[in-house]
Amino acid sequence: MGKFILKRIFLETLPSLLVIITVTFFLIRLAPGGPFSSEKQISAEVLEQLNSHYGMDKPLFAQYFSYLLNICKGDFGPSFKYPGRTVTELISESFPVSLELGLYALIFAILTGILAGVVAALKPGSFMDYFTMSVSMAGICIPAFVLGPLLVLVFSLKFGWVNVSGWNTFSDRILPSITLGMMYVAYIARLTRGGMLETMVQDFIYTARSKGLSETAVIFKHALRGALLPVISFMGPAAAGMISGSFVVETIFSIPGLGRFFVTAAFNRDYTMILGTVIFYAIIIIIFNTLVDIIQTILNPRLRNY
Amino acid sequence: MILDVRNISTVFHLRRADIHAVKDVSFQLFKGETLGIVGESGSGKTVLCQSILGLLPKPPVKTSGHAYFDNTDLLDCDSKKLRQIRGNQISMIFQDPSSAFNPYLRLSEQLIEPLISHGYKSRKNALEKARIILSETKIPQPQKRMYQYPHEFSGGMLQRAMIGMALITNPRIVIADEPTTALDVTVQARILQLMKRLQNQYSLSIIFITHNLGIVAGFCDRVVVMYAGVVLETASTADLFNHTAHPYTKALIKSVPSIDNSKDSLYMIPGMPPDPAARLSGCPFEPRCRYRTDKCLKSENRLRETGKNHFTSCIRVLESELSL
Amino acid sequence: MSEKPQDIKAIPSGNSLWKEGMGRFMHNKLAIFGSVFLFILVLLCVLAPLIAPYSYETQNLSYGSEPPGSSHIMGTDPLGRDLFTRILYGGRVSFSVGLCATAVSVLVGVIWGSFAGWFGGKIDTIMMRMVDIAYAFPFTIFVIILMVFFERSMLLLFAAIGAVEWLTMARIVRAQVMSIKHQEFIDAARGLGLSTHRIIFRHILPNITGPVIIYSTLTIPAVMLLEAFLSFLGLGVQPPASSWGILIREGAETMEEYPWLLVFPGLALSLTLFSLNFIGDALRDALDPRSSRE
Amino acid sequence: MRLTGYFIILIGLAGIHLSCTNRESAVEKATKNKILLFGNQTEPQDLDPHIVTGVPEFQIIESLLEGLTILDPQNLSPLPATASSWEISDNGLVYTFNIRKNAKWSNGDPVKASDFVFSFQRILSPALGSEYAYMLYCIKNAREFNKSQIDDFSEVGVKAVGDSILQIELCKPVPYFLSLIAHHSWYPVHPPTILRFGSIDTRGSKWTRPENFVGNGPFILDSWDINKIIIVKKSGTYYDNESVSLNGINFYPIENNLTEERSFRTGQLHITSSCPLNKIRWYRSNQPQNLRVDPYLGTYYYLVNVNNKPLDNKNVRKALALAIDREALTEHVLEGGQLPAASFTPPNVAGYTYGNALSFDTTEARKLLEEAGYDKNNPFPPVSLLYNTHESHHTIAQAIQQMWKIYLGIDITLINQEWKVYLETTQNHKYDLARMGWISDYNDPNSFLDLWITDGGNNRTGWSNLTYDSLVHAASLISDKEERFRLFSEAERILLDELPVLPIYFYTNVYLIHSSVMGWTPNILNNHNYKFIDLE
Repeated sequence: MGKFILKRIFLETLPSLLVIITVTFFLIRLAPGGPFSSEKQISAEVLEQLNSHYGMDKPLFAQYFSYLLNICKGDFGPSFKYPGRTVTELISESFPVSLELGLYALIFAILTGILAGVVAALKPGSFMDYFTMSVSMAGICIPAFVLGPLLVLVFSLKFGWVNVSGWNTFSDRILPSITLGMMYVAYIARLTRGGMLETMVQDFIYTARSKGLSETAVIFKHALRGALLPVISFMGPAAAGMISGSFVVETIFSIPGLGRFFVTAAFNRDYTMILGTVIFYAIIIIIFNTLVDIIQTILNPRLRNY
Repeated sequence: MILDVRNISTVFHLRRADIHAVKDVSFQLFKGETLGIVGESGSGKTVLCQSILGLLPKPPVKTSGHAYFDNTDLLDCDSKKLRQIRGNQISMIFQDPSSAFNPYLRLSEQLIEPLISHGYKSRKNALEKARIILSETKIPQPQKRMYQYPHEFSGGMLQRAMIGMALITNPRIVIADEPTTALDVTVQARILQLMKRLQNQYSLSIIFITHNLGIVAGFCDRVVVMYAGVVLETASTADLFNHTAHPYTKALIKSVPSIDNSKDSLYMIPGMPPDPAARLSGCPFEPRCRYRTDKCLKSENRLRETGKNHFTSCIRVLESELSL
Repeated sequence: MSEKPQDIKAIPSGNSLWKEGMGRFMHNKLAIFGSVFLFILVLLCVLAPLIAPYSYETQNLSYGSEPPGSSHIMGTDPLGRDLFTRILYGGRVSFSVGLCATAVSVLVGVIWGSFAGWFGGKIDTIMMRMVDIAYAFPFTIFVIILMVFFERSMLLLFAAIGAVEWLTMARIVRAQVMSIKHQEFIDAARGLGLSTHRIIFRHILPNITGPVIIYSTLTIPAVMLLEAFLSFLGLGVQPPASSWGILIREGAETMEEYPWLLVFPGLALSLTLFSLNFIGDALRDALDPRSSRE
Repeated sequence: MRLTGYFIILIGLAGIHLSCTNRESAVEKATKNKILLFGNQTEPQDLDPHIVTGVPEFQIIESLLEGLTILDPQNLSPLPATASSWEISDNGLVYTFNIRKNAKWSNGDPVKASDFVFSFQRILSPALGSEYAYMLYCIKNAREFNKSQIDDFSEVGVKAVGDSILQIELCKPVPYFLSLIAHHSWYPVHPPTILRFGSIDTRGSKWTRPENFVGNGPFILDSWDINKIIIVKKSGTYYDNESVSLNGINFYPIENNLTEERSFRTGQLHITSSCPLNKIRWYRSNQPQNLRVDPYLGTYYYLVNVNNKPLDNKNVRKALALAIDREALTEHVLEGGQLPAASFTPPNVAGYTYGNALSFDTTEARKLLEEAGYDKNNPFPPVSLLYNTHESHHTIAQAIQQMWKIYLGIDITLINQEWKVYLETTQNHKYDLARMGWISDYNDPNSFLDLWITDGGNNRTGWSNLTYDSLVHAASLISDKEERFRLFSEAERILLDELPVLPIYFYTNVYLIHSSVMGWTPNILNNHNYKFIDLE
């Protein structure tokens, strides 16, 4: 297993990161409008000063290599939009919030999704099947920017149980994680149900029953393992998406997370911030995809022989 | 007598039609005996045993009748009680070992499961018992092989493990559903020999489902012949072969290829097995029977004794119009 | 062989999986309801210019945000435009975006995933790392650049969405292919000397229809809502035209005061999703050979 | 089914537990402790007065630092602040300020005249790259120093005479100078703190962190969590502490205006930065006392690219302007109390009002269009209207598109571009019509009219009119009010005759305010010094 991870990190991750950085670095220069273009016209001298301060006046390739050098030193450069802050600082201060929100959402999505999937698969075609499926599918067709305000209207404004926005007490975590997790519930429930239906007709289920196992043991010990394969490969990118924060949920509940920077950095043409967030997200995606591959080999021994 | 099955019938309520897989079957199983259930594929022999253990999914399937196993009727006791018996008192061996084991779990995990689920407390002892049972079923280095996965075993080896799994809780009855069909002949013999030895060692009674008369002759004490969900004849093995009491059994025996009679062409029973959905009256074998008369059409094919505990449902034999 | 050619035709062709599948599909009440509903909705949208009571752009400022009433069965938006008409016209955009972009993502994802899953080893690593790279890609910037360099066209919209959506499909397909790769019937096919291409498309793909269909029926609504974000950025639909995604996004802003602006487009999207999923389920049961044993 | 049963009971329990924790709303608690909860729209770029440009940044800096003068919330006239008094020379070129004796920095150092000289040098130093350096160009040689034509700051007309006298020499008379210097670009910074974290012109240094910040305003910076909250506490060293009644202010960077409104409704905010369009009608009927619609010194208009056919024809521009039903727009579409713009400068800008030049006259508009040669057989060529992605621009553009279609029979296409792309397109004149808005920094018509002088920085219309330039230039040299306003109105007449821009409406600042907030008097610069605010 160790060899597998080491191979994955050095032989695969670093080249991928290099490709991402290079492509992004040159691509964002194509987008019109620079970090300093603003409504009030800036004088040429000021623009020139700003460019020299941020090293933008040097030729593009020189900037590229100095940027790579800085990254190796762990310095992701100052943010254009927030001059007093460095990219590393912005990310390290806002990532823990997104991580916490993402984990709550992940747990919520997995528990509800798998439960709904299993319950629906037990009696395909029954009322229970359609009820759980339609509730879980609500997550897909009610987008976050509708579900969030809806939950707030009911639980904060009507019942007054939780605050409308902010990220202080534990109760501030409930609505945002449900909003963030709800969309993935639909995917997980549907995939689990599909997997369960396929596995429940296998022979080894009859063997398990013939051994006198209780129905729940048959489902959760035997059927679920096989059924979760498609779900797990879906969970890799989904979990990475949740952990790195969501622009919509964070703006609706005004949560100081990282998701916000992914989109605003692009709007502000905050080049260093864009690169910082892209690299950060690339690392998370690769970590989670590796995790998923490992879990898949654990779950499915047949994959182990390569 | 350890198991008394009385007029079980099982119907599959499917969308297209109701399929009567088992129609009013009764038989007895005595302690330490090996009862063979013989019939072509689709004759309902597997469904019969699965219905007894309640393994078939309830909604589409409906089973009626009784199956008394030391004075509890398996067919109408609550699922909790049935579960205590399944795997503990009565266990099953399936036909295709490669698909009967959960591909994602280690063998050891699946072996000790029957013990744990029936209240066996310590895992360590259970694993030890699993190792012993594996060595008894002649699997080399059981200690190492136990922790491997099903796809790392050959068919024969897996079937041995299956047998081990069935016996680990030393049940009183083992239902073997064509355990050797998926194996090649040499392994088949060794598996049957192993089952014989374990049967004597643990005084098991075995229900052996097969379509291979050769195995029945060599292995079973008594035989039940099934055709299209109905029992046509029940007899001890010797009586069955020497003085057969049903044309279908006669035809089955004739179609077994044997080295001594070197006739060139093989005997084939004409026609096709009946469509299970069709509601049949009279003797089900009538359309394909060489000795059929219109009487057979009206017979309510009830088993009646024609010799010392030798039963048949063929009216013509019963009225000794026919001797085979 | 003594039989003359035409005799072969006489023998009734086996009850091919496809025919049996369709038979079972027809039996599934919900699938029928789903496909009928979808058919009607698509028909309505296509015939929008003929049947729409108002033009989708005529405004009536004094009648802004009227609740559903006699004149406007679904009420009006803040600029006094008939919501029912805009939903019909919006449906045309959303359906084309939903179906085409999903088709692109399914096509590319399935092919990419199956090849990666089948070959394994080095090829699989390279292909999967490219997927990781594509995941990390800054989508917002990519869209802005697309918008600036190319004319604003629907094709561009499909390309942008397609370029993002196929990634997870590829991962799911790869996992499925790898778990099926070892089964006997694949070795048998290989034994027959079939080309890789043939094995994958004739033998492997039909066996992984389950997750593929499920995931693609879920991609369609997700893609429709992604289109709203792109239109917000200026890439998608230009006003005064609109799409369901945009209508829902605008409706969400005024959820409390004018709930019908959110409810009706939301309903259109959810009913489409439900019927798609019923059809998807029925399709999967129909196509899945194993479930024919029932 | 047991599992789902447990699930439901669990939720029920959580609900009961949360609902029984009844607590007074955040606003009531804050009012008791005299802490103002302020919705500040976005995360500030930085808290350095010489670098930032946005309103959210200004709202915070205004509590931490104080310039020579502050504006009277009622009539926006300059009041003595760090400068206790001042004398103006006869020719109006030399201003001498007396720095208040007891003015102190938050670390106890006295505020000296040299601090101001240092600060002006800092903002004017080219390396800092300050976008607001041009605000100080009225000082002698300031422009030259900022454009690094001269590098010895002593030549710039700013001198400290001893610790408490500051002398500023202007290059031309500026009648509104005393209200100009209330702008944050003129704020002093604490020289030792700046030099501790870099040189005088280091950009993005750490001096604005809570642990390092030193200011001379009524409040001190207590804590700053990115995208979460900025807390300022009452300063002990402020010279006028008695009249400051607030104990602290919490600034919440809530970007989504709907979330901000909801937070206000559940009592989490005293004041919001804006109010969503669609909520105005609700507040106007249900809670009128919480809704504030203050006039705001700004105009919303469409730029016209005068070089593109057919917009190079004056009659076409006039026709387009006359065919916009501004009343319907402001009344039905915006509903924010905005005033229809009949001229370019808003009414009553420091006493100057141009009056109504543009009316809604479709017959005249159609006549002008025909005169310009466009009718049935010579259809109007395609024209595009560009705007940046924002909720209200989107709605207004569609409304006007519809008006021009009905009243003039011309079809224009709408192009919606992301903010930076939009700026680039307008700067390169690659548009026909483009949405633009201008909010003035100081209370004087000059801020509106000097936009359109030939190749002025913000003049992206390509329009140039020499008489207009000379009039605006002349008006800026005269200190007599009547004469200046006469010249300005003459210039605006030319502007509204040529119409390189189509004014649409004058901004209003619509926001929500809790009844417990006292002293938040409305004014057109939205300038509310926290000294005058109290909570009941």
